[in-house]
Amino acid sequence: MPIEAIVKVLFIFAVMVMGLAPIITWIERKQSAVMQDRIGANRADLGGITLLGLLHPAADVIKLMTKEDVVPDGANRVMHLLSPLIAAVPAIIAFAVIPFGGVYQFGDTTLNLVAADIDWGLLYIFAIGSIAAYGTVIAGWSSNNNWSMLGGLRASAQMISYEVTMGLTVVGVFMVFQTLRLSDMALAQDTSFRIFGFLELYLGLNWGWIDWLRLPAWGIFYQPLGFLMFLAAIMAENKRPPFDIPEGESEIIAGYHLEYSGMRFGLFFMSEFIEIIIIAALTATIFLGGWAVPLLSTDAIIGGISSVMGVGFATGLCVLIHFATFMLKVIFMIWVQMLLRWSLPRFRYDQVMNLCWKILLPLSIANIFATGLVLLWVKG
Amino acid sequence: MVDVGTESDLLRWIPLLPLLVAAYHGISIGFLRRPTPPRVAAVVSCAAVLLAFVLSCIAFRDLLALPANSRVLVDDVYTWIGAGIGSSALSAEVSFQLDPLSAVMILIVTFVGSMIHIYSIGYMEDDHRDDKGIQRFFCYLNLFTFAMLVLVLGDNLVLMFLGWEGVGLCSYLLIGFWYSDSFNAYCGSKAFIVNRIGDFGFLIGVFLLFGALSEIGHPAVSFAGIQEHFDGIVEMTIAVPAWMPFGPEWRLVNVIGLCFFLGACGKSAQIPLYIWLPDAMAGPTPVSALIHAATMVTAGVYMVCRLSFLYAAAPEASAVIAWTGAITALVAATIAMAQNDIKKVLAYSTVSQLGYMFLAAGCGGYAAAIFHLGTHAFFKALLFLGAGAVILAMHHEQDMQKMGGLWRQLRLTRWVFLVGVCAIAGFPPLSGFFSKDEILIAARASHVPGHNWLYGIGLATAGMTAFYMFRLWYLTFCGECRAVADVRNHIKDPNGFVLNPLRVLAFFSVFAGFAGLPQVWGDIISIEESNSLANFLTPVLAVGELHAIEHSQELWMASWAVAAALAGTGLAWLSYLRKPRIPGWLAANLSGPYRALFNKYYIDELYDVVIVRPIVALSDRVLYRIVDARWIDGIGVNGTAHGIRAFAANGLKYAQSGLTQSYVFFMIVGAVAIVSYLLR
Amino acid sequence: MTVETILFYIFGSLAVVSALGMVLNIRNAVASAMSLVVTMVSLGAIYLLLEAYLVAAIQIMVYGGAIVVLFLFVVMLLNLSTDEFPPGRQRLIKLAFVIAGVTILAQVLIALGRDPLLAAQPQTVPEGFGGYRQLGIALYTDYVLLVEMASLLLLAAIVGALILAKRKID
Amino acid sequence: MLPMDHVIALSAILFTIGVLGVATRRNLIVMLMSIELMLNAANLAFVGFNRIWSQLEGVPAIDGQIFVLMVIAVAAAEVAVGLGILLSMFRNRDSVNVEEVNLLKW
Repeated sequence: MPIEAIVKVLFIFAVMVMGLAPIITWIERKQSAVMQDRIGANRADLGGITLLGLLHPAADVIKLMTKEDVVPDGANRVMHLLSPLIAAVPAIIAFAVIPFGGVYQFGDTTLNLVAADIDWGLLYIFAIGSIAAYGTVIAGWSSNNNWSMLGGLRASAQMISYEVTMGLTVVGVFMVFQTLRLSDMALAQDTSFRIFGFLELYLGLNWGWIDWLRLPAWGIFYQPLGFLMFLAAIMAENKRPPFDIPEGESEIIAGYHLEYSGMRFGLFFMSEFIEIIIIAALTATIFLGGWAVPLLSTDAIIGGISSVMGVGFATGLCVLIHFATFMLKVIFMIWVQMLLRWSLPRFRYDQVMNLCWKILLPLSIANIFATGLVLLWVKG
Repeated sequence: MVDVGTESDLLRWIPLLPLLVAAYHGISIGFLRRPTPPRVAAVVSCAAVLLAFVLSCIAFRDLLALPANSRVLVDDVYTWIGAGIGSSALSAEVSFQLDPLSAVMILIVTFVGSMIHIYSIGYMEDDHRDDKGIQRFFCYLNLFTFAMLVLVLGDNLVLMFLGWEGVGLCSYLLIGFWYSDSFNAYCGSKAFIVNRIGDFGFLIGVFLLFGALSEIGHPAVSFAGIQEHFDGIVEMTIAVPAWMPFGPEWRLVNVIGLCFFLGACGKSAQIPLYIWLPDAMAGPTPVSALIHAATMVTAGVYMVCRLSFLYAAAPEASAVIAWTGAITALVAATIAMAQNDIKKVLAYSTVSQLGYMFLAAGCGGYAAAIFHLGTHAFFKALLFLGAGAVILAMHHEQDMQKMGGLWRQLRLTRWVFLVGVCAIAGFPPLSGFFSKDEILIAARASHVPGHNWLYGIGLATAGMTAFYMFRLWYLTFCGECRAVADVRNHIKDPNGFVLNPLRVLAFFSVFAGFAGLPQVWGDIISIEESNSLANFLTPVLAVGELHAIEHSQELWMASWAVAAALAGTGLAWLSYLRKPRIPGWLAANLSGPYRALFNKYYIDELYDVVIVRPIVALSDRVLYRIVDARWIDGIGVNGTAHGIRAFAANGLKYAQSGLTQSYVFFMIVGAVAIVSYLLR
Repeated sequence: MTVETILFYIFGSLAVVSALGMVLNIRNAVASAMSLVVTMVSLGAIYLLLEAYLVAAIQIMVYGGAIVVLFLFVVMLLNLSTDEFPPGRQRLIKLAFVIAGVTILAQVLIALGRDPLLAAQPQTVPEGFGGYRQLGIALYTDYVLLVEMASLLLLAAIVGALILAKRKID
Repeated sequence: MLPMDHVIALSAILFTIGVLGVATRRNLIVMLMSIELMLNAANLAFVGFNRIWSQLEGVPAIDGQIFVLMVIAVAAAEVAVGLGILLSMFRNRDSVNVEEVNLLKW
C-alpha cells in the first residue's frame, strides 16, 4: 500500500525532521540559558511577538539559506558539495524503522505506526549510522584544510570505534527480547513484572503485596548497564559534546565543517539535531518501552475506554495516547542529552578512545555474558 | 560367536593394577625425575601384585561356581583394532577371558610373582648401582606382570601377541638391568633378538590362521571364534615346491602349528633357539626366578596348550614338538651336568624341564604339561630364589667352585634348597614326582612315532636331572668351604624378605603335586577324581588319543622314574661327596666329551660362525656402506637436494623478480589456464 | 520486468561503474575509496533484493562502515591526495593483464550461458532464508568451529596490525 | 524475481575489474581495495548460488551466506594487517608504490 507508506513518510518529515528538529535548537538555547542563568534566545520577534524565542529557528533557517555557499580553493568540489548530504540523509532515513505506536485494529483494517516494519530494524539503523560516518570524514578531507583534515581523522577513528561498542552494548537487549524488530521490542515492553516475583518463584512465598509492587517491563530495568553504555556510545557516535572532539573548537577551530557555510553547514547542523531525535527515539524504544504506557497495557486501555464508549473510538484514543507517550519519552531523552551536553566538559581524544576500548567494550562483553548466564538460569 | 561365557568386570583389574603401578613408577622416575623412596616404591609394587593375586582368587572362585562345562568368564573392555569389512573383517577386542587354563596360569603368575616381588625387596636392598635403581626394577617387574597377565588372559591371538611382545620387552629390560656392564646389555639384546625370530614365526602363524579362516568366510582372531570355525580349515593344504620334504602339499594346520611352535621355541628356549636363556642369567636373580624360570618361559607351553585343538588336529606338528622337547631336555640336562655357575646350572635345568613340558604337550598330554608347568614354577622359583640367597650370602659370588660347606651358616636356606632339589629330582611324594610321572606316562602312551624312545629319553633325563641338581647341592652346601677368607667369615642367612617367600614356596613345592594326583595313587589312597587339575582342565584342553595303560604298568613306570632319580642322586653323592677326585679324573681322561659339555657343545660359536657373522658382514659391507650410504643417502636424499638446488640457483630464481605485479600476472595466467581447462 | 529486476539492474550497473571508477581513477585515492563505498552499498542493496537481509546489513556495516573508513583513514593519514608515480614501463604487461582478465570474464560468461542450473530458479526462498535467527543458529551449531577459527584469526590480525603499525614496540 | 545468471555475471564482471585493479595499479592502497572488490564479487556469487540452491532437495540451505560472513571476517582481518604493512612501508620508503618494494629477489 504505497499510499500508507507515503503518508507515513510525510508524517515523519513533517513531525520529526521539519517540526521537532528546529524546536530542539530552541530547546537547546533555552536549556543552556537556564543552566547558565541567562534569559536565552528571545530577540527575534515578529511585530513584538517573540513566542519565548520560538521564532529563532525560523530566523536561523532564513539566515542559513541566504548565506553565501563557499567552496575553498584546492578543495575537491564534488566531495565538498556531497558530504553534507551524506551526513544528513542517513540520519533522516533512520526514522523508517522507529515505531511511533503499536499495531491497531480498526474493524478489518490494521494500522501499524511503523514506516518500514522490517525484521532487522536495529541492524538497519546500525548500517545507516555507519554510512553517516562518511559525511564528516569526506567533509574533513575535501575541504583542503589541515584543521578539517584533523577533524575528519578524529571523526573517522571515533565513529569506527564507537560503532563496535554501540553494537555490542545492545546485544544484551537482543537477548532479553529475542528480536531485532523494534516494534516487537516495544510490544514486549508493553507489560510489567513484579519486583519481588522471585520471592514467590524461588522461595515459594506468596504474599498479596507481591502482585502489587510492579515495574514496567522496560529494557532499562532489564539492562541498566546496557542502557548507560548504549547512551554513552551512541552520543559519542553523534559527536556532540562531551564527545565533540572532531569539532573541538578550542583545538581545531570547528573541525570537519570548518570550511562550510550557508545551508551546507546547516545540513551538518541539522543532521546533528536529527540524530539527537533518532537517539532519543531509539533509546526510548529499546529501553523505555517505546509507546507503551507504564503499567497500563494496550488491552487494559482499550478495554477500559471501550467499556464507556465504542471500541473504534477507544482504539483511536489509544493510538493518540501511545503516540503522546512515545513523544513524551522522546522529549525526555532529548532533554537528558541536552543536560549532559551542557553539563560535561569535552573529553580529551585519548580519553574518548580509552572510554571506548578500555571501559565500554570490556564492560559490554561482560554484560553480554552476564545476561546470557541469567537467561540460562531463569529460562532453564 | 560361540557362547561368550559369563560377563565379569573383575578381570580387567587383574592386569590393570600392575600396569597402573608400573605407569606410576615410570612417570615418577621418567617424567617427574623425582624417585619415590625405594622402600615405598617396593611396597606399592608388591601391594599391586598381591592385590592382583587376591582378585585372581576371587575370579577363580567365581569360575568354580559355574557349571563345569561352561566355565568361562569374559570381560570385554573395548574394540582395539577394527579393520576391513565382510569376510575379511578383523576385529581385535581388548577382552579378557578366564577359563580353567588361564585361571591356573594367572594363579601361578600372580602368586609366584608376588612371592618374588617380596623377595626382591630384600634382594635388591643392597643394590646401590644407581639411585633410582630399585624403583626402575620394580617398574619393570610390574610391567612384566601386566604383560604376562595380558598374555594369559587375552581371549584372542592379537592381544596374546601384545602380551607376548610385552614380556619379551620386559625380559630384555631386566636382563640388561645393570646395563652399565656391557656384557649384561649384550645378553639382553641377545635374548631379545633370538626371541624376535620366534615372534616372527608366531606372527606368520597368526597371519596364516587368520587368512585361512577368512577364506572360509569366518575371520576371527579370538580363540573361541577360531575353535568354532576350526573344522572348516582342518583339511586345507598349501602347495610347496616339490623338492621340499613331504611335498608337494602340506597340511595347513601342520604349517600353522609349526609356525606357532617356532614362536614357542623362541619364548620357551627350545632347540634351536634356547641359547638366550643361559645368558639371561645376567639379570638379577629374582628376575631369573620370575621370568626365566617360573612364568615367561612357560608362555610357549601355555600357548601350545591354548591351541591344543589345533595341535590335536596336526599330528605331524605334534610329533615335531614332542621330539624337539625331548631332545632339548636331554641336551640341556647333559650341559647342566658340567656347569659351574650355580645360575647356569639352574638355567639349563629350566631348559630341560621346559623340554619335558613340550614333550608332554607334543604327546597330547596337555594337562600333564600344564601340571608340570605349575609344579616347575614352584620348585624352580624356589631353587632360583635359594640360589639368590646363596649368592647374597656369598656376596655375589656365583661360581660353585668357590662355595661349599654353606651347610653350617645358611641354616634355613639349606633346607628349602634341599626341598627344591628333591622336588625337581622327582622324589615322591614331592610335586615334581607326580608331574614328571604324568609326562612320562603321556610319552609312553602317545601315538607319536618312536614314543618308547621318547619315554626312554625322558627317563634318562630324569636321572641326569637328579644328578646335576644334587651335584649343585653338594657343591654348594657340603664339603669344605672354598671361598676366600673374608667372604667366608660373614656368611649368614639373609633377612626375612628373602627367607619368607622361600618358606612359602618350599611348602608349595612339597604339596602342589597333590593338586594333580594321578588316579593311580588316588585309587591307592581311595580318592575319587583325585586328579582334580586334569579334570578341571578337561573342558578347555583337547585330548590326543592315547594307548590305554593299565595301573600296574603306571606304577612300574613310576618306580622306574624313582629308580632313575635315585641312581642320579647316588652318582652325584659318589662323585662329589664320597670321592671328590672322580670329576677331575673324568675331566682329565674324557677331556673331549667333557669340554664339549663344558662349552655347551659349542652351539653359540656355531651360530656365531654360521648365522651371526654373515649377517653382520652383509649388513655392514653391503646394506650399510653401499645401499644406505651410497644409494639412499647419496643418490636419493642428497642427490635430490643438490639437483633441486642447482636448478633453483640457475633457473628458478629468475621467477622471483621482486615485482609484486609480475607474481600477480603469473597467478592470473594460471587462473586463466585452470578456468579454461574446467570450462573446456 | 518487476520492480526488483529494475532495481537490480540499476544497482548492478552502479556497482560496475563505481568499481571501474575505483580502478581507473589514478589521480585520487580518496575518490577510489568513495567509489568503492558506492560499490559496497549497491552490493548491499543487491543482497537485499536477494533477500539476504543479515548479509546485507553486515555488508554495509563492515565494508561500508569499517573497512573503507579504515582505507580513508589511512589515505588521509598518509595524506596521499594523488599518486604521481613515474610512468610505468610496462604498457605491454598491462595490456596482457587486460587480455587475461577479459579472457576469464568471457570464459565465465560463456559458461553461464551454457549452464542449465542457472535457468532453473526457485521462485520462493525457504522461510527465514536470510534472517538473523537461522544464520545465527547455524553459525553457533553447525559452524561453531568456523566461528572459533574466525575469532582466532581476528585476534591474530589485531595483534599483527598493532605490531606492524606501532612505531616502536614499548 | 531476479535473473540469477545476470547476478552471477555481475559478480564475474566485478571480479575481473578487481583482478585488473590488482594487476595494473601500483598504488598499494588501491591494490588492497581491488582485493576487497574481488572478495565482494565472490560474496555476491556465494549469495547468488545460495539463492539458487536454497531449496536443494527440500532442505533450506543458508551455507552460502555463512560463507559470506566468514569471508567478511577474513576481509576485515586482511585489511587490518594489510594497512598495517602499508603504514610501516610508508614509514620506511615514504611511498606506497609497490614497485619500490622489490628487495626480496634473486
